[in-house]
Amino acid sequence: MAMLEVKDLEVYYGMIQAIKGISFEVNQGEVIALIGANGAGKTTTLQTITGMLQAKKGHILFEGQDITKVPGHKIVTMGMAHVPEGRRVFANLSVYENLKLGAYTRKDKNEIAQSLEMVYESFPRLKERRNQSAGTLSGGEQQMLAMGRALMSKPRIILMDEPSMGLSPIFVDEIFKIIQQVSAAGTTVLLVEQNAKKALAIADRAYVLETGKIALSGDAKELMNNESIKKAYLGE
Amino acid sequence: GCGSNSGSSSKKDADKYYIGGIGPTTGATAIYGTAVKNGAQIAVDEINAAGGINGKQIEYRFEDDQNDAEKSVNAYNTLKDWGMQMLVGTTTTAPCIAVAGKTASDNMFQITPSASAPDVLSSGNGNIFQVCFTDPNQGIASAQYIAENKLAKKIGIIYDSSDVYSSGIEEKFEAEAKDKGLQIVSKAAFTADSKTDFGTQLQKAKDAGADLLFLPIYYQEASIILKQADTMGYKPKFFGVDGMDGILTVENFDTKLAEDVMLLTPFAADAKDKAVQNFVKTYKEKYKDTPNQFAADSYDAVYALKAAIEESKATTDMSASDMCDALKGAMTKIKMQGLTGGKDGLTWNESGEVTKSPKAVIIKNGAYKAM
Amino acid sequence: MSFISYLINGISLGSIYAIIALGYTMVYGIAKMLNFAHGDVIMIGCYIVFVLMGSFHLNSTVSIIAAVIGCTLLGVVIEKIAYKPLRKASPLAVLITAIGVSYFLQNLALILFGADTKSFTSVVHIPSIKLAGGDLTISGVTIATVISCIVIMAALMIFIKKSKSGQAMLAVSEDKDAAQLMGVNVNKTISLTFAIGSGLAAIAGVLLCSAYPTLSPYTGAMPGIKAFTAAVFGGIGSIPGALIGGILLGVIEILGRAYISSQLSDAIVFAVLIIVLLVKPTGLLGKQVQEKV
Amino acid sequence: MALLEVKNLGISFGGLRAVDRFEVEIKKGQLYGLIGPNGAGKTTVFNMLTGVYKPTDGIIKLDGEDLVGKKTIEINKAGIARTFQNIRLFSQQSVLDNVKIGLHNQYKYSALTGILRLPKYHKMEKEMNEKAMELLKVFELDGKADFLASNLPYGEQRKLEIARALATNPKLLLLDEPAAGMNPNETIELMDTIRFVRDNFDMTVLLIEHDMKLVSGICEELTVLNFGQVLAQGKTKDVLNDPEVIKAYLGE
Amino acid sequence: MKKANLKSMNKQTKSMLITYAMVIAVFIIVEVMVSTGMMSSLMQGLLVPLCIYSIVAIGLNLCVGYLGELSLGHAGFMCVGAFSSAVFSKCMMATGMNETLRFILAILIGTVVAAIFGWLIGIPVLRLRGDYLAIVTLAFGEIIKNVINVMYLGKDSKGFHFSIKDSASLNMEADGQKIIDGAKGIVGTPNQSTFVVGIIIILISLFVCFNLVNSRTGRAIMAIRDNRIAAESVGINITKYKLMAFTISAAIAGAGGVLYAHNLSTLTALPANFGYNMSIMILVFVVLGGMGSFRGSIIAAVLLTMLPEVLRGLADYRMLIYAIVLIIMMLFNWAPKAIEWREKYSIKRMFGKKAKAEEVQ
Ligand SMILES: Nc1ncnc2c1ncn2[C@@H]1O[C@H](COP(=O)(O)OP(=O)(O)OP(=O)(O)O)[C@@H](O)[C@H]1O
Ligand SMILES: Nc1ncnc2c1ncn2[C@@H]1O[C@H](COP(=O)(O)OP(=O)(O)OP(=O)(O)O)[C@@H](O)[C@H]1O
Ligand SMILES: [Mg+2]
Ligand SMILES: [Mg+2]
Repeated sequence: MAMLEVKDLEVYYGMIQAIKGISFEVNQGEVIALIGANGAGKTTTLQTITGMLQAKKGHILFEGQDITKVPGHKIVTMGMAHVPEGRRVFANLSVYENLKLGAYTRKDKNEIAQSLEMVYESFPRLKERRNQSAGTLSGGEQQMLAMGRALMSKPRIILMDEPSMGLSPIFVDEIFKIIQQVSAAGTTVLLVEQNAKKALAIADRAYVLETGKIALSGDAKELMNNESIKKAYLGE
Repeated sequence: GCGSNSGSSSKKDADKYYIGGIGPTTGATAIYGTAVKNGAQIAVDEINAAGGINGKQIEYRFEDDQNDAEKSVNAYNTLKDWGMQMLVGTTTTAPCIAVAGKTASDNMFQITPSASAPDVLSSGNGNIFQVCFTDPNQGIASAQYIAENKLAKKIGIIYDSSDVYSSGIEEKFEAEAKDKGLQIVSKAAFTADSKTDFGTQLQKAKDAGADLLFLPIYYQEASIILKQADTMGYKPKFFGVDGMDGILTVENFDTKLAEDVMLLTPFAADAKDKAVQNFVKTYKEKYKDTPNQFAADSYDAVYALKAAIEESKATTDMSASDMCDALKGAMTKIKMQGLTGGKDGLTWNESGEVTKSPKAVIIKNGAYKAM
Repeated sequence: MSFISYLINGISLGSIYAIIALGYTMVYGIAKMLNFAHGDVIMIGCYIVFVLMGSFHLNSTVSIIAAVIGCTLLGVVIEKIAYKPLRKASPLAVLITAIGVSYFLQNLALILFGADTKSFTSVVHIPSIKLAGGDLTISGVTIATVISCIVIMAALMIFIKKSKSGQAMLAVSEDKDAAQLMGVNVNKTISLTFAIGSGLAAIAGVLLCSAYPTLSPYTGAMPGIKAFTAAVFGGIGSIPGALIGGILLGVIEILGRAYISSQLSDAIVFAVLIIVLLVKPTGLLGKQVQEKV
Repeated sequence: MALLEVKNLGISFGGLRAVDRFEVEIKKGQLYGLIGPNGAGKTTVFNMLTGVYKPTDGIIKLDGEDLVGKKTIEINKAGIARTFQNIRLFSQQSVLDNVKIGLHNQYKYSALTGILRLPKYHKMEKEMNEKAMELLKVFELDGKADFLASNLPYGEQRKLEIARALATNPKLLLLDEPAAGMNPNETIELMDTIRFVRDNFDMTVLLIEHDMKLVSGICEELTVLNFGQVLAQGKTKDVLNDPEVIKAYLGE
Repeated sequence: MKKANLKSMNKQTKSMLITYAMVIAVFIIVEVMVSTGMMSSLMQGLLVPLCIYSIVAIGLNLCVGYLGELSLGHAGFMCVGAFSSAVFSKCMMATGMNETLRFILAILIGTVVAAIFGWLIGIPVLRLRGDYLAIVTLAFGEIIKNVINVMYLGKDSKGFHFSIKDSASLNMEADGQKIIDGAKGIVGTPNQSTFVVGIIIILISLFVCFNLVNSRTGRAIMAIRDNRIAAESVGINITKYKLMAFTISAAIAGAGGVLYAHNLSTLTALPANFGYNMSIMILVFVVLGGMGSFRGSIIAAVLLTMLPEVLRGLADYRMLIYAIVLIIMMLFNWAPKAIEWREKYSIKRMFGKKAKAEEVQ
């Protein structure tokens, strides 16, 4: 059974249909990349999965349970985390408070402290700035915070919306390493990326989204060699 | 009878007198409008039960104006559409002036139970009459009474500067008191927006050594003043005017605090007078409340209308304007006792002003006692 | 001497504003809405106590507890019916709905309890303190109000800083969607905020009516506005700000009334507010929200 | 003479020295890149150049005119326009109107002229529409002139922001991560557009970017910031091969 | 996708023309009904107030809908306009000046004085943001009301006398005439506000607002609303345009105030007519009518002013019902569920493809 299964999903903004019936699945332990041009509907898909948007049609199953109509906060409690587009850090709270909120669904104080240490280890800059209000961080720093905050919930599956956006080249590499580590530690990853090359490099499988429909899917390495993909998304 | 508003159709039954009333029954001053509405209703019911005026029944309808001039005019127009021939109202002063402008141009007969400013009368063309004292009269009468009876040497005043009634009385009282050689040692105002805390005003009076506090205000505020003065340990004499009437009926108010309070009022709900007692009884039965002077004035207003109609022989089929011309003349001829007539009864002069003698009462053991 | 007595009056009035402002600021800070109906919830709380004590002859403690429960429920219900459906709408729409609710409560009270003013019996049984040979009196209500004010403020601050629900409130106040992504139940959190705010309103109401013993359907309106002003004065959203703002406002109002003009006391209060905001655009303790470019 | 001359620029936030002794000279017509690790202070430099932040010390000269202490609008009038790292469009207005707002100081008429719709109003509006459409065409947005700005996809929003900045007729255009959120193909398109703008509008461009393809593709010179200080400066090729830069920023 | 359309010019012009047409049509219908005696006294009495609230709502919409600043003090500007013009009319009544000319001058004076107040208040206030601005405008409104309530102005053979204590301290000669008498306000202003004048002022206000928002100035104002920082970055003078919009908005409210002052024979500054409650009421018109829609403001002002009058039959329950209707209207207008429902059953949908095709165009 797939860990996350999306079936015939359709999503609207008012009268406008953004997602036109897509289906895909993510298996336990996989890294799945979701790529596509601007406005293809990647963000919309992720937001619908975590309950920020409501689906008009179709179903979303998480570990066999239908979560299409489950309120967002419960989905998170079930073990799903989401690094949202545009970072969405709590601007007036400190870095530390942001991270603590990341662990909102968890109870054990010691384990939370451990996770905090791990996040600080992955993102030393955050440790350095732990008392700065998140709103005054630089763009890249905020991106790290958003990522760290999601990891604080110790999710079983993490949805990431363009985690490398606005990061310096050296840190983009770092972020992809972190994603791999996260995956290696047993967390399933659903990754939305503009940086298709790097995403496909670490992904097991990938789906290509075009104007609200899945245009192509398959093994990540194979897709990387697919001519049309190369042309459209890898800039070669 | 049934509620005054329900079942009213604008289709006119030509064989009835149409009397309208206006006042606030919602909003912060709803209490006055409600009293006027109920007082008149009792009079109408009595008259109708006793066979009407000249054998014709009265149709009565009351409209809410929220104590707002503009809404008052709306209420007036609604009543006009309904077929009103004469108006009992409006209850409060500023709206009354606005409506007076309209009744004057429509030549509609208007008798206000309670709008007491002189401007009310001067806004009309002789078509407006008051049942209550005018404010200056009350101020002057109060000052005279205090001076004649040598009630105090040093006087403090607390009044509502945002209220036409209160500031009107205060102004004349102050002038008259000076003439009479009374010493006003403190004068403090409050406004509609801050009428729950009088600590400062009381402190001022206390500091100035006032041994009598003149309170030309309504009883709601007076009840707080009495309570706060008590808490402060300040015990001057209190002297009120007709607005003070009602203080003993404030629900849950400790009437001991009102002991020895003096007031000038044309109406006292526990007067021995039989008419008053009947009225109070009916009112209590019907509205589960003790009537105040507004209710009494409005009751008298309806009876004044009855007297004037009978005097002028105005008929039900007259237009409002004809009716007005007829009643205008009759008003100055009638004389009635009413509930608020005091020892000399009620009479009116051409400008619409009432002549009646105020009673000075003092509260003893939770009841009014003539002084 | 009279100055000190004015000061005491001011603190007494101010601490009542402060308690109301605490509820205001709480709801504003978290739900980001101006709950103009807050003052009217206060009024309902007073009527509950009034009726329970007057008609049912319950003792004051029981009545107060009942009022707190009643107002809490009322707050939650209002939130559910009138505000929750508008969660995604413009804040102005919610403001208008709040005004509708305010009118509704006022007119409901008018019909249920009548227009006439009731005299409210103080529920505070602390004796008043006499100082300076009886020239100065600090009433029991004042003492009770000041103490409850400080206790409530401290409790709220600890609650928000330390408790999990408090953390959730902070998150919701910043970004509802992101809060939900943290696993915070946004609706529940906002309901809780309203519950607390309205419960506080009941306490505020009882103290208000004990200090200024009168009750009518419009009792809550003006104190509501003043408390809103106080909350802004102290920096809206800031809990200690509400306390300081409330007390200062009360003191300024009373001193202005005593020494400048009793008719212009409100104008003076508002003028001071404006001056403070011009110097400190986010109120005395308000956070200057930095918008990073 | 250099168009932009910055000397010894610095700013602190509380205890944090975000930018320190920053210097740069940009010649007219250049395509200049500002790069550096996250939090190095690049956006902060932009904010000081445009008067959003007041530098604690230093000199900023545009065409010889000192800009330190001036307000954002004065600096814009003096000739600097910018885009933002997190897009800031007039989201409730049409694409066309966004550009027309950019033309605000280019085509002036008084409020009264507008209210009374005097002939000048009609003339100016016509010219504005033409000019705005011309600009939109450059970014291939002319077909979407009547869309609401917030309904454009991300990449096009970035382009619209550039078009709006250009509309203010600047001498110097500052772009903060123009390629963020774009896929490689879109980035290539963007590079062409930036070049086109430089050539056809006679523009000088200073841009911040993390996408090395774009930086190496179009920037002629670079400054690298690290912890608020200049780490390297010079020809793009040289800078990108500087071991210090590789270590601090590029990796591998 | 929603379009702001290149036809935008056309669409805006169209909406503008519809609004003008609506106002004029209503005017004609009303005139016909009045002259044929088909209109009740109540409705006739309401005509001027309806104009007044429409005008003030138009003015406030400029401030809230276009400038994006929440003002809770517009009743204050109304108040200023009302009192300044009433003082003028009252003073001139004795001089035998031509009545029409006097009224035109009164309108100008009220409007200009309100504009000056708007400008003066705007300078400090517009530095604030959001709810802070709201409370300060509320505060100004209350101050204005409060101060007017302690103003005493009289005129006698020696000229004007002024006091803020009481009318006795005016020390007037016997021939003196009180003009403003503290809380008692002004009594005896000429009743010159008519429906025709009201309609003319509505049309002028609409003309000013429509043309303003569709001009360079209007775009600048909206740019500030949408994104202040970006507006600055393209060289828009924030203070200037904020102040301009605020001042015009205040001036229009002032014109409404002039009509108010000349509608009834008494003018007092009470909480009910010039307090924050009135400001809020006007805000309700604006929000309910749709921010940015002048036509909506007029319609909402008319409907909501008439509603309590229509509900008179319900006696004391009417204000309760009014509150409920208000809440329901807000929910119906703004709740996402309701919006969805409306879209589903909207007339446009019913007529299906045709309407839709038009929209996609
Ligand atoms: N709030 C909204 N209202 C209306 N349309 C929207 C809204 N958000 C997104 N859309 C539209 O829905 C479609 C999908 O958008 P989405 O944000 O999911 O794309 P994306 O693949 O994440 O693109 P990007 O790479 O730019 O982030 C686009 O056409 C977009 O314009
Ligand atoms: N207003 C502020 N208050 C406090 N610190 C600030 C403020 N603005 C920026 N900083 C800090 O200054 C540093 C530089 O920020 P800046 O935004 O300039 O970085 P940047 O180089 O643009 O980074 P990125 O590439 O991630 O966008 C960061 O560490 C940031 O946290
Ligand atoms: Mg996206
Ligand atoms: Mg940056």
